[in-house]
Amino acid sequence: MTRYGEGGARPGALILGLAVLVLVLAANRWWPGSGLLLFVWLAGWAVNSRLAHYEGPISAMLVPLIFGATLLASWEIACASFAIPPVILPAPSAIGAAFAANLPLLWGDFVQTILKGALSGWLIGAALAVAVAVLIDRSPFLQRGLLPIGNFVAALPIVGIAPILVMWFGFDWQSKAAVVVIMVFFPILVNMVAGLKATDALARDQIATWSASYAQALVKLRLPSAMPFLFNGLKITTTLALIGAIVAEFFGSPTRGMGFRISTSVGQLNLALVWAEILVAALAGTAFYGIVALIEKRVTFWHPSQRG
Amino acid sequence: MSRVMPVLVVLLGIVALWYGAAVAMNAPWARDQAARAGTPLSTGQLIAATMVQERPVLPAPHQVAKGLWDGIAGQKITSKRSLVWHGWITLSATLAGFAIGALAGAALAVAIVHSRVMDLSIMPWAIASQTVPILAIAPMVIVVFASAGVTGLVPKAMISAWLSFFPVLVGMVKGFRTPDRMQLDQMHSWSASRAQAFFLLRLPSSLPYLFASLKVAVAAALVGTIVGELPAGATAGLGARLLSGSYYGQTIQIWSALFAAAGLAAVLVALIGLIERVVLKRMGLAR
Amino acid sequence: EDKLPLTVQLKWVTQAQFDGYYVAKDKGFYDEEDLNVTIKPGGPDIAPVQVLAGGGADVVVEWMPAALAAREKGLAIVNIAQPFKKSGMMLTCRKDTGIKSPADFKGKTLGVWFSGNEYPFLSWMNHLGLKTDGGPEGVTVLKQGFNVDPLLQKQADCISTMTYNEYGQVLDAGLKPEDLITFKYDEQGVSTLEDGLYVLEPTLQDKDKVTALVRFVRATMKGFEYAAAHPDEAAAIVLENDETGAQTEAHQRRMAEEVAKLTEGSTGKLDVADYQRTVDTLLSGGSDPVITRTPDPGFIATVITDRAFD
Amino acid sequence: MSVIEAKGVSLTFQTADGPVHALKDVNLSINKGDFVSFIGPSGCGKTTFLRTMAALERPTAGTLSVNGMTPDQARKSRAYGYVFQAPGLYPWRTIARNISLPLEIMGFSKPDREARIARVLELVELAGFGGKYPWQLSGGMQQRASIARALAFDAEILLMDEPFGALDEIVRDRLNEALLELWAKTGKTIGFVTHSIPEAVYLSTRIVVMSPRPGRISRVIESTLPRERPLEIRDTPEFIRIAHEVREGLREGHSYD
Amino acid sequence: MSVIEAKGVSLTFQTADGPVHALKDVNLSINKGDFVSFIGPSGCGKTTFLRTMAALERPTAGTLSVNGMTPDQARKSRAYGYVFQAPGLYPWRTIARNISLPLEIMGFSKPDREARIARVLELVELAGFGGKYPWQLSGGMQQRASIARALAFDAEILLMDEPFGALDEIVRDRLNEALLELWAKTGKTIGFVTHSIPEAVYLSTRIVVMSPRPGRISRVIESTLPRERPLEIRDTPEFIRIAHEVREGLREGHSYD
Ligand SMILES: Nc1ncnc2c1ncn2[C@@H]1O[C@H](COP(=O)(O)OP(=O)(O)OP(=O)(O)O)[C@@H](O)[C@H]1O
Ligand SMILES: Nc1ncnc2c1ncn2[C@@H]1O[C@H](COP(=O)(O)OP(=O)(O)OP(=O)(O)O)[C@@H](O)[C@H]1O
Ligand SMILES: Cc1ncc(C[n+]2csc(CCO)c2C)c(N)n1
Ligand SMILES: [Mg+2]
Ligand SMILES: [Mg+2]
Repeated sequence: MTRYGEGGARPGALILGLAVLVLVLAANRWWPGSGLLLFVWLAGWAVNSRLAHYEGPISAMLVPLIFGATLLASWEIACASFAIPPVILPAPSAIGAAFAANLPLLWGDFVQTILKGALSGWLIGAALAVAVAVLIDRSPFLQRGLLPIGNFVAALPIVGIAPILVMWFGFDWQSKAAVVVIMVFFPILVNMVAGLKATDALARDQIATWSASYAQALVKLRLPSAMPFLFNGLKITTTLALIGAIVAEFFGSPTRGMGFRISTSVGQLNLALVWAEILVAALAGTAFYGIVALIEKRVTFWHPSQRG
Repeated sequence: MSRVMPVLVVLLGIVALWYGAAVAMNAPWARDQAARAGTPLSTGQLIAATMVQERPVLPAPHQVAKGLWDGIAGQKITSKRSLVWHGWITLSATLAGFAIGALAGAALAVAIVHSRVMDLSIMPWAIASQTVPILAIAPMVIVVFASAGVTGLVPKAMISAWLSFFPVLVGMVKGFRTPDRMQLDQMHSWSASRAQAFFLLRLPSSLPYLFASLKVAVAAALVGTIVGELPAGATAGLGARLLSGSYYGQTIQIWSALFAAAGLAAVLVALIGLIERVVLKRMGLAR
Repeated sequence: EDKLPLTVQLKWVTQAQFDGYYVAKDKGFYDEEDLNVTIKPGGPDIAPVQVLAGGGADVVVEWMPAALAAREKGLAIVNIAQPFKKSGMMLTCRKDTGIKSPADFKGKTLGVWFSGNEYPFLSWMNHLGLKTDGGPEGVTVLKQGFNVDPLLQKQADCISTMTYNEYGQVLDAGLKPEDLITFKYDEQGVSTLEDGLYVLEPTLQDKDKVTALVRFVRATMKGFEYAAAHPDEAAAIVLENDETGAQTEAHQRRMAEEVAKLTEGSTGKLDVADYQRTVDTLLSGGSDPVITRTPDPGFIATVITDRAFD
Repeated sequence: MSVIEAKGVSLTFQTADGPVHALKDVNLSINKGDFVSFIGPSGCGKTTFLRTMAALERPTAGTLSVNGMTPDQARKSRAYGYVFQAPGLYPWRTIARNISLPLEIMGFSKPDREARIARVLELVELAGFGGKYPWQLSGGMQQRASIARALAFDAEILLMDEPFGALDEIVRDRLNEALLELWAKTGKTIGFVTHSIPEAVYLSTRIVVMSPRPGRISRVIESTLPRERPLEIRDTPEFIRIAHEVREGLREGHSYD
Repeated sequence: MSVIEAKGVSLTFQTADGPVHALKDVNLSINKGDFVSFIGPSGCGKTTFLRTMAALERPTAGTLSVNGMTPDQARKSRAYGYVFQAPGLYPWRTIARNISLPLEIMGFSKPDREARIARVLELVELAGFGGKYPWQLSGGMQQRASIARALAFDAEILLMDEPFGALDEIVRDRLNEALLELWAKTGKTIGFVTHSIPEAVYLSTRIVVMSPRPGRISRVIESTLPRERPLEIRDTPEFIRIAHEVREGLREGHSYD
C-alpha cells in the first residue's frame, strides 16, 4: 500500500542543537535539575521523530519504549534532584528493586485479581452486554423501557456497589468479578447498541430481499458490521475491568490480591511495593488491551481504520 | 405516552423482582433474630419483618424511595443531610472533570491520527495510565495538590478527568479513522490541508463514535469524582455520603446515595443523547 | 489578628473519637491560646503520615505502629503527645460459633483491618502459635472492610471492632451483648498505642511552630477533659461539625463515653512503659514484621508536653 | 397470467424542503415470463418503482400485488432476486462468500452452494476472483459480483437496477446473451432498469418508458421481436424501429422539464 | 508540449493471495489541451492509471511527470479535478454544500462559491436539488452532483472515471456536448474513462485502449475528427471507422483471457 505526504522537514540541525543547549543550561540555572529533565525529553523526542519514519514492527516497538524510558528517566531525575520523600513517591529504581524482590508475591496477587477477578468478570459482563444490546435492538418496547433503566443501573458508582457486592458474594474473587461485570456492562452496551444501528441502508435492503430471518440478518449482517463498535467498547473496558477488580478489594478481600496488597502496603508506607503492584497492573492492562486490539485487527480487518 | 409506558412496565417488573429478592435476602436475618428471641414467625410476619429492617442486606424499594425522598425533598437543599447539596458538589466537579477529560482525549486523538510518533508513543502509555488503580493513587494526588495549595474542586476534577479522557481518546481515534479510502482520496485530490481534511471529513464522520464515547466518559467522570471524594477528607459530595453510609452500616443511606449518583449519571447520559440527536438531525445524518 | 495557624490531620472521619479537638475548637480553647486551628477529617484512604510528609498538615493524629513504620522507612516523624492511654481495639465473636477463648480460634475465620492495623493481631496470633495462612492448623484471615457486615452475614466468625465504634454498630444491628464474646487487645497483652500526635522533626526546629504546638496540645487535652465530663455536649459538637450528615446522635454519644475511658489517665505525655510494650508487640509480629529493630530515641520528643504541662 | 399487478401506485417522499412525487398513478401488469425493461431520465422513479415491487418501499396510494400476494408476502416467500444500483458487497466477506450469503440464508447445502458459486462466477467472468475482498476489485468487477450474487439462487422474479452500467460493450454483450439464455431456460419474470436503448430493445418483451416530476409511465412499448434473439438482430429494421420509438418516448419525457 | 508523461509505469498490488499486476510498463504522453479517453475491459487498470496520474497511488516502477513536476507536487498545486467512479458524496452535507466543499478548501469567497454552485448545478441539470441530501437523490443524480463538484473549481487537468455511466442516453448526449464546449472554451487537459465506444470517439482527440492481466496499453488511436463536433458527426463514415478500430482493439484485449 502506498502512503503519501510523508517525510519530515530537516531544519538546520546545528542551530537547533545550539538553541537546545542554551535552553537547557538556562533552565538548569533557574531551577536546578530541570535542565537535565528537559534535555532527556528533547533527546527522547528527537530519537523518536527519526524512528517514526521507518515503518515496520521494530520502530513500532522501539518508539513507545523510548518514550517510556524518557518518562522513567525524568521521574528518577525528579525524585533525586527535588528530594521527593519516598513515602510520597518512590523512585523507579526503588520500584524496580521491589518488583524483582517480590516476584512470587506479585504473581500470586496477579492470579487472584487479574485472572480470577478481572478476566472472568470482563467475559461475563461483555457477554451480558452484547446479549442485552441484541435484546434491546430486537424489541422497540425494551429499547424504550430498558435502555434508560439500563443506563441508570449501569451507572451505579463502583465505590458504592463494591461493599454491597462483597456483602452478597463474599470476600473472594467472585465479588470482584461481580463488580467488574457491572463496571464493564455499560460501555459495551452503549457501543454495541450504536454498532447494531450502524448497518448501511443498502445492506439492510439487500438482506430484506432475501427475506432473511431476524437471526440470519443479525448473524450475517448486523453483528459483523457492529464489530468495530463492539471492539471500541471492549478495548475501553479492559482497563476498567482491572481498576474494578483492584479497587473492589479495598472493600474486603482474602489476604492476597493486588488491591489488598496496595491498600495494606500504603498503610505500611511501603510505597515501592505499591508501585510495583501498579507496575504489574500497567503491564497486565497493556497486554490485555494489546490482545483485544490484536483480535480486533483480525476480526475487523475490512474496516477502513484497519486497512490503513 | 408510548415513551412512558414501556419504562413503567419494565420498572414495575424490576420492582416486583426487587421485592422478591429483598424478602429472600433479608429472611435469614429475620429468622435468626426470631430464633434468638424464641418467638417463631409465621410466613406473613416473616415477610413483614424483611421489609422494615434497619440494616437489611437488600433494602426494600420503598425504604430506598423514602431515603431518597428524605434526602431530596425532606431537607433544606443547603443542609448537610440533603442529597441535592451533596449531588451538586459532585456534579460540579464531574462537569469540570468531564470537560477537561473530553477535551484532553479529543486533543490527544487528533495528535495520534496525525502523527505517527504520537500514535506509537502515546497510545501504550495512555492505556497503561488507565490501569493505575486511581483509588490507590488518588490520596497521593490529593496530597500533592494540597501541598501545592490546591484543594476543593480541582483535585477531584483531575481524577475524574483522568478516568474520562480514555474512552474519548479510544473512540475518537477510531472515529477519526473511519472515513473510507475514496473520501480521503477526494480530499487528497483537492489538496486539502490536514486541518481541512480534519474538520471537513474526519470530524463529521467520527460523530457517531464521539457520542458513544462521550456517554461512557461522562459516566466515568462521575465515578472519578466520587472516587476522588473519598480521600478528599470524606466531607461532602455523594462519594463522601456513600462512604460514611458504608462506614456506619447505614444500608439505606448507601442505597439512596447510590441511586442519586446513578440518577445523576443517567441524566447526564440522557443529556448527551439529546445533544446527539439534535446534532445528527441538523447534520442530516438522522433519517 | 495574628493568631498562630496550625493544621491538624485526623486519622478518620469526623466522629466522637476526635471530640477533644472539636470541643477545643468549639469551646474556644484554641482561641484562648491564640491559635487558629484547621481540623482536616481523614478517612480510610488517608494515610496521615503521607499528608504530613506532603506538607498538608503540621501535626497528625496517627496510631503508633504506622508512625514507627514510617520512621523506619526514613521519614523523620516524631511523637509529641499521646492523648489516648489505652487501646480500644478488640476482636468480637458470635457466641454461637463456639468460641470461648483464644484457644478456640483454630480453624475459624477472622476479620482483620489491614493498612498497618494488622500487626498487633499478627503478634497475638504469633503468641498463640496460630498460623494465619488459612490452613487447618491456623486461622483464615479476611481483610475486613469498613463495616461490621461480615459478622452479621456470618461471613466471619470474629471481626475487629473498636470499643467506641464498631462494637456499638453490632449492637445497633440487633445483636445482644449476650450473643457476643469479645477479646480486648489490652487484656491479651498485645495492645499498641493508638491516637497520638506526630510532627516532622524539622517542625521542632521552628520556634513559632513549637510555641503553637505547645498551646495546641494543652488546649486539646483540655478539650478531651471537657468532652469526658460532658459526653452529650461533645457528641452534639461533633455532629455539628460533620459535613456528611451521616452520624446519628445516639451513636456519637456512646462513642464519646467510650472514648473517655481510653483518654482516662493520660496527661498527654507519652508513657514510656506503654511505648515499650508497643515496640515489643510489633517486634514479635511474626514473619513479616512492620518494624525490624528498636526505633532510635529521636522518635520521642517530650519538649512539647514538657513545656505544655510543667 | 399476471405476476405483478400495479394499480394507481403513487409514492411521495417527505423531505425537509417539501414532498417529492417519485411515483404518480402508475398502472402496470407484468405477466409470468415477461422481460420488462424500464427506461427513463435519471430521477424519474425507476429505482423507486423496482423497490416498491420488492416491498422495500410502501406506496402512499394504490395497490400492488405479486402472485396475488402483497409484495411483502412475496418477499417473505423469497420470490425476488434483486441487483441494486450500487454493488453493496460486504467488506468482511470475500467475493465467493458474498455470493454464498443469500444461499446460506436460504439454507442451501454446502456442496450445492459451492457448485452455484463456481457457476455464477464463471457466468460473470470472475472465475479466479472468488478469494478477493470487494475493495480489491475494480468497480465493474464489483458490479458483476453483485449480479452473480442475485443469480446464484433461483428466484422466480429477478429485479435488476442498471446491472450492466459499469461494463464495457463486449462484456456487456456477452452478459446480455447469457441473461437471455438464462431467461429462456428458466422462464423467470424479469424487471430490468437500463439507460441503454439498444440493450432495452434487445432484451425485453416489453419496454416501459418513464418520465419525471412526477414519476410516471409515459409509454409502454410491446416488442414484436421473436423470443430467439441472436446479437445480429440489432441490425434488423424491426429492431431499429422499436429503438426509434423508445427514443421518441424518452425525448418526450425530457421535453417536459 | 506534454502535460503528462508516463515512462514505464508499473503498479503491483500485494494481496493475501499473491500480487496483482494492475499496470505493467505503461508509456504515454498527453499534451496540453488533449482529450484522452481510456477504454478497456473491466479490471484492466483504467482506474488505477487515473489514480496514479492524480498521485493517489505511487507506481512501483517507472516515472510519471505532470507539468514537469511529480504528480504529488502537481496535486499540491491543485492541478486536478477528479470525478471518482462512485459518487462519494458526504451524507452530512446537502448537494450544494457538497459542491461547495472543495471550493471552501481552496479558499473561494462566499459569493464566488454561490455563483459557481448555481452554474454547475445548472450544467448537470440539478438546479433545484441543491438543498437535498445525497440519499434523497437517485443514483444518476448523485453521479451528476459528483461531476458538478469536480467542475466547480477550474482545475487545469480534469480526470473523470466513468462519469456518465449511470445516465440515460439523452442526458448523456447533452452532458457530452456541454463537456466538449467547456473543453473548447478552457483548453483543459482531460483524462476520461468510459465504456461507451461512441462516447470515446465523439469526445476524444486520442483514445487509449487497455487490456488486462497485466494491465497495459494495447493501442493508442489518434482521432482524425475535427475539434468542432456536432452530435451528427456520429453518423459520418470517419466516425464509424474510428469506432470500428476501437472495437477491434477492445476485442483483442478480451481474446487474451
Ligand atoms: N429516500 C428518498 N428521500 C427523498 N427523495 C427521494 C428518496 N429516494 C428517491 N427520492 C427522489 O425520488 C425521485 C426518483 O428517484 P429514483 O431513485 O427512483 O430515480 P431513478 O429513476 O432510479 O433515477 P436514476 O436513473 O438516476 O437512478 C428522485 O427525484 C429522488 O430525488
Ligand atoms: N486496492 C487494491 N488491492 C488489490 N487489488 C486491487 C486494488 N485496486 C485494484 N486492484 C486490482 O487491480 C486491477 C485493476 O483495477 P482497476 O480498478 O484499475 O480496473 P478498471 O480498469 O478501473 O476496471 P472497471 O472498469 O471495472 O472500473 C483489478 O484486477 C483489481 O482487482
Ligand atoms: C480501611 C481501614 N479500616 C479500618 C481501620 C481501623 N481504624 C483506624 S481509626 C478507626 C476509627 C475507629 O472508629 C478505625 C476503624 C483503618 N485504619 N483502615
Ligand atoms: Mg436508480
Ligand atoms: Mg474503474
